[in-house]
Amino acid sequence: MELAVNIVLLSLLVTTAAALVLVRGLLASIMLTSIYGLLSASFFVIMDAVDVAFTEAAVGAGVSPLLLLLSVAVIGRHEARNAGARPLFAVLLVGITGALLIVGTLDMPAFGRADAPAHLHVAPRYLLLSGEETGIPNVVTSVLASYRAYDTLGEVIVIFTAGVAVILILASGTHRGSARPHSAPVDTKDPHTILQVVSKTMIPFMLLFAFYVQFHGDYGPGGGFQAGVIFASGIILYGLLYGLPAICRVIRPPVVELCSALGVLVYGVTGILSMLQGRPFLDYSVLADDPIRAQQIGIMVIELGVGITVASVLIVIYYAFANQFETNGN
Amino acid sequence: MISHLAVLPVLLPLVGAPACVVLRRPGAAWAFACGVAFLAFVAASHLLVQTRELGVISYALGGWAAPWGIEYRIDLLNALVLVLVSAMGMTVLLASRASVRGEVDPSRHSLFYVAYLLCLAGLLGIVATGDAFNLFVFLEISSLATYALVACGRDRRALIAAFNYLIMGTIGATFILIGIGFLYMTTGTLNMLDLAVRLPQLGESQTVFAAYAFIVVGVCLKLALFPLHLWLPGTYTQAPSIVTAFLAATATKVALYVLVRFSFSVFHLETSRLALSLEAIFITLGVVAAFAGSLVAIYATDLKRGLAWSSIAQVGYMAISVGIGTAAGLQAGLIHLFNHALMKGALFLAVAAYVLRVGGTTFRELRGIGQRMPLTTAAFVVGGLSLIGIPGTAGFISKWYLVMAAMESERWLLAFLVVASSLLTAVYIWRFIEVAYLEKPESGKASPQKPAGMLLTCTLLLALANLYFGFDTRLPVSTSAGAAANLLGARTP
Amino acid sequence: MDILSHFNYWVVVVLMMLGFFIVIARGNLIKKLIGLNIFQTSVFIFYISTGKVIGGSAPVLSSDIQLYSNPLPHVLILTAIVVGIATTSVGLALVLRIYRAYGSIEQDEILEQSRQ
Amino acid sequence: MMLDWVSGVLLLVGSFLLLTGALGFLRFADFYARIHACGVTETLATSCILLGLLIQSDSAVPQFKLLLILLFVLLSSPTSSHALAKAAWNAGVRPRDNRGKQPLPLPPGEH
Amino acid sequence: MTLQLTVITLLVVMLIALWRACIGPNVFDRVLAANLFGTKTVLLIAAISYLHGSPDFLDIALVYALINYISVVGVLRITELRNEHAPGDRRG
Repeated sequence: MELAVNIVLLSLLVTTAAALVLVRGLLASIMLTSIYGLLSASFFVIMDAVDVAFTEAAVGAGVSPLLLLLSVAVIGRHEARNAGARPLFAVLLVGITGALLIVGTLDMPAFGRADAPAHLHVAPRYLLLSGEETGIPNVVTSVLASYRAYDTLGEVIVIFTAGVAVILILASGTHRGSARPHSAPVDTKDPHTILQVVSKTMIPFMLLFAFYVQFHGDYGPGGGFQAGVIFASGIILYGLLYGLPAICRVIRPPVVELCSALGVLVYGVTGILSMLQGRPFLDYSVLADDPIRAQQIGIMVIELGVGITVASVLIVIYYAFANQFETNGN
Repeated sequence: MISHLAVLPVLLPLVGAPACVVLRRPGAAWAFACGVAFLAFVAASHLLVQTRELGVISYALGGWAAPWGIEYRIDLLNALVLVLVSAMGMTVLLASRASVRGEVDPSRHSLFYVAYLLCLAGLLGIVATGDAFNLFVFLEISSLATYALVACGRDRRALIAAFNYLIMGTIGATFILIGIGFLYMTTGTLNMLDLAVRLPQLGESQTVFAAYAFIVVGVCLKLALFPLHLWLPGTYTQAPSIVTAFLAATATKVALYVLVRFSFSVFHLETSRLALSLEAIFITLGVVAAFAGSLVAIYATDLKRGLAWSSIAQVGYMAISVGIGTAAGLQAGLIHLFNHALMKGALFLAVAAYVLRVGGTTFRELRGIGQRMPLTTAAFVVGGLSLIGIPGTAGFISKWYLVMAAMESERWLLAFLVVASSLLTAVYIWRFIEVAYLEKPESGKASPQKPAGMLLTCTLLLALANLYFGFDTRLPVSTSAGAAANLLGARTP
Repeated sequence: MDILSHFNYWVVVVLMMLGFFIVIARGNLIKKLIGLNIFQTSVFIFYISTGKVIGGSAPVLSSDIQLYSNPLPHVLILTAIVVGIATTSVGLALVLRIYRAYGSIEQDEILEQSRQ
Repeated sequence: MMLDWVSGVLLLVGSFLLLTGALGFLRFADFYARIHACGVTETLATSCILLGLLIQSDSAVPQFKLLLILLFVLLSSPTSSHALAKAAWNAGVRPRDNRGKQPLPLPPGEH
Repeated sequence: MTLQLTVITLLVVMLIALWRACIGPNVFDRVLAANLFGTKTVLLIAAISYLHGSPDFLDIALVYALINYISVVGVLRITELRNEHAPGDRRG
C-alpha cells in the first residue's frame, strides 16, 4: 500500500511539474506551485519525514505561494507568450544535466534498503544514543538543535539575511524600514464580513497552536521554524483581511525588525555562554548540572530563538511586499 | 579563550551583524562593522600564526565529535584564505563610508553594513568549515547578502544584474546540494575528512563521479570560470563600487578555495581516473578565459566593465594552476589567489574614488584624471602593473610561479600562452594610463571634491601591499607551499 | 524489481529537469523563480527518498519501534527548505523593484529597454 | 465490532460523496456549478471521513486533534467557498448555459 | 480495508482536482482546485496516519487545514484588491 501511494504521488508530482511547464499565466502557475508543495509534503509523510512534511506544508504550500501572490498582485498575472524562448538551448542544457544525474543514480544503493551506506555510518548513533544524550524522543529535533546546532544557526542567519535583503532591496526614499503605514485603512466596497468574522475567531487559536508546535517539537513533529511560520501566518491572515495599516498599528514594523535580530542574538548568546565557560560554541552542557537537563534547556532556548526570528522575518517580508502593493495602487 | 580561535573569525561578524541592526545611525553602524571586521581579522591572523606553529586545528562545534557534529578544521590553506578574506573585508569596509554615501540611497546605509557583515561572515564560514553541508549553508548566507548588496547600485541595471546573479547563483548552489546529497548517499557522512577517508574505499563509482561533476559545476558558477562567467560582468559593473571591490577581492577567491578543497582534500583528484580529462578541461578553459577576458577588456569603453572582464581572465590563471595539479601548480594558484585579491582590491577601490569624483567610469569621463587625482591614479597604476606582472610587484611573483609550474610539468606551450596573455593585460592597462595622463580632461564638468580620506588611504595601502609583497614574498610563498604540500600529502598518508 | 529499486530516483531526476527547464526556457522573471522553486523542491524530494528505509517509521523514538528511517536527511532538508524560501523572497523583492524600474518583468522587454 | 462497522460505513459514505463531488467538479459546465458540486459535498464528506477515523482510534489525544481538524474544516470550508464565489462574481465571472458557451440572462437589477 | 479504499478515493479525487487546475479555464477554477486539493491532502494525511498507526501525523493535517484556508483568503483578497486598483485587470 505504501509503495503504491508512493508511486501515485510521484506520478502526480510529475504531472504537476509538466503542467507548470506548459501552462501560461502566473496565477495558474502559482496555484500549481501550491499543489506541488502539498504533494511533496504528502510524499514526505509517506517517506517518514514528518518534520519536513510539516515545514514543506507551511512553506511550499503556504508562505511561498502567498509571497508569489503578493508580487503578482502588484505586477499583474500576464505572462508573455514567447518571451525569452530559447527552447533548444534549454533542452540541450537540461538534457546534459539529466543525463549526468541518471549516470549518478546507476551506482546508487537501491531505494529503501536498510543496509545502504547512508544508514550505516553516522545516523545509527543518533538513533541509538540521542535518547540518552539529549533526553528528547524526536531524533530530528535533537540532531537539528544539538548535534548539528551550528547548521541551524546558519539557517536562522539565512532567514535573517533574507529579511535584511528584502528591506534593503525594497527600501525607498529616505525612509528606513519595511513598511510605511501611511495610507488610510484599506476599506473596500466589500468588507467581507463573513470572512472577517470567521477568521477573527480562528486567529487566536492559530497563535495558540503555534505555541503548541513550538514547545511540542521535542516529542513530535514541530519546532521553532514551523511555529514561527504558523504564528506569522496568523498575523498575515489578519493583515490580509483588515489591511496593512491595521496590522501595523498592532505590530509595529520597527519592533518586528528588532525582533528578527533578537532571535538570532538569543541563539548566538546561548552559544557564547558556553564559550565563556571554556566549552566549545553551542555546547549546552554548561547550562545545567545534569547533562540531559542542560541539553533540554539549550534546545528549548535556541528553538525559541529560531521561532522569534522566523516569525518576525516573515512578518517583515509581508510588510515590505504589501507596502509595495499599497504604494503602487495609490 | 585561546582555544576558541578557530571559530572566532566567523562568529564575530555572524553575531555582530544582528547586533548591528540595533544601530540606526549609518555612521555608528559603519564604525561598529569596522570594529567587528577588525577583530575578525586579528583572530584570523592569530589563527594563521597558530596553524604555522601547531599544524591542523580542529574545533568541535557544540562539543560533539567530528562525524556526528560539525567540525571546524583549520589548516594552512584555510588559515591563509581566512586572513586574506578578513583583511580585504576589513580594508574595503574601512574605505567604504564615503563611497557608500555617494553611491547608495541614504535609506539603505545602515542596513548596507549589516548585509556587508553577513556576506563577510558567510564567506569566512565557507572557508573555515570542515563539513560539506555547513559549507552549503554559509554559501547561501553570503550569496543572499551579495544579491542585496549588488541591488543597491544606482543604475536600474543593477537590479537585473542582481536577479541574474540570483538565478545562476541558486542554480550553482543547488548543484552543490545535489553533489553533497550524492556523496552522503554513498558514504553516509558529511564531514570532509571522513569523506576523504571513505571515498577511496568505494572504488570507481558513477555516483561519486556525478557528485564531483555537480560540485565542480556549481563551484565554477560561483567562481565565474569561463563559460559559466555570464553573471560576472554585469554584477561587477552595476554593483556599488565598494561591493565590486569586496566581491572581486574575496568572493571568487573563496570559490577557488572550495574548488581546491573538494578536488584535492575530498576527492583525491590525482588518483581518480578522471584526473587526465579534468586537467585538460581546467587548463583549456583557463587559457580560453585568460585570452577571451583580456580581449574583451581591451575593447571595453568603461573602466569598471574592463576590470570585470579582467577578473574573468585572472580566474582563468587560477583554473590553469588547479589543472596543472602538481605541488608547484597549486602553490602558484594560491599565491595568485592572494596577490590577485590585493591587485583587484586596489584597482576597484581606485575606481570607487573615480566614481565619487567624476560620477562615472567611462574612459571619456576619466580623461586626464591623472592630473586631477594624482595619488589615486598612482595607486591604480601600481595595481595595474601588478596585474600585468611587472617585476617588483606582487603580480610578478604569481606569474613567475605559474610559468615555473607549467615548465616544471613540461607544458611549454602553456607557459608561453600565460606570458602572451599577460601582454594583453598590458594593452588594456596602458590604454587607461594613456587616457589618464596623456589626454586632456573634459572642461566644464568638475564636480565638487568630496572628502574621501579614508578611501584614499586604503587604496594607497593596498597599492603599497602590492609593492611590498613583490619584494617580501615570505608570507604567501611559504604558507602556500605548506598548504599545497598538505593538499597533496593528504593523498598518500 | 530492479526497476522499482531506482524508480524513485529516476522520477526525481525528471522533476529536477522539469524545474530546471522552466528556469532556463521561460522569460518571465516570476516564472523563473517558480521554476527554481520546483527545482529545489525536487532536490529535497531526492534527499528524503535517500533517507527512507522500507518498513521503518518516523524517527521519533518509542519503545515499541525497532526500525527507523534515517533522520539526518530530514535535518538537512529542513535547513534547505528555509534556504529555498529565503531565496524566493529575495528574488521576488528584486522582481518587484525591477517592475518599478522597467514596468515589465519579461526578460526580452527589459533587455530591449536596457539597450536603449 | 459494532464501532468498526459504523466507522467502515462512515468512511464508505464519505468516499462516495467525495467521488460524486469530484465528478461534478470535473464535468459541470461553469464555475458556479462546479463550486456548488464540490463545496456542498465537501463538508459532509470530510465530516464523515474524519468521524470514521475518530471512531477507529482508542486514545484521547488523536481524537481531540481529529475533532479540532473537523471543527476547523467545518468553519473554513464553507467560508472559503462563499468567498470564492463572491470574488468570482465581483471579478465578472457570470453563469453560463449547460454547454458552458452562452452567458445566462441575469435577474433584473444585476449587471 | 475501507481505509485503503478511502485512500484510493482520495488519490483519485486529487487527480481530478489536479486536472481541473491544469485546464482551468478560469482563474477561480484553479483556485478552487487548489483548495479542494488542500482539503483532500488533509484527509489523506489523516487516513495515512491511521494506516501507519502513528497519530502524530495529525498535527501535520491540522497545519495543512490552516495553511489551506490562509492561502484561499490570500488569493481572494489579492485578486480583489487588484480588481479595485486596476479595473478590468489591464494586463490580462
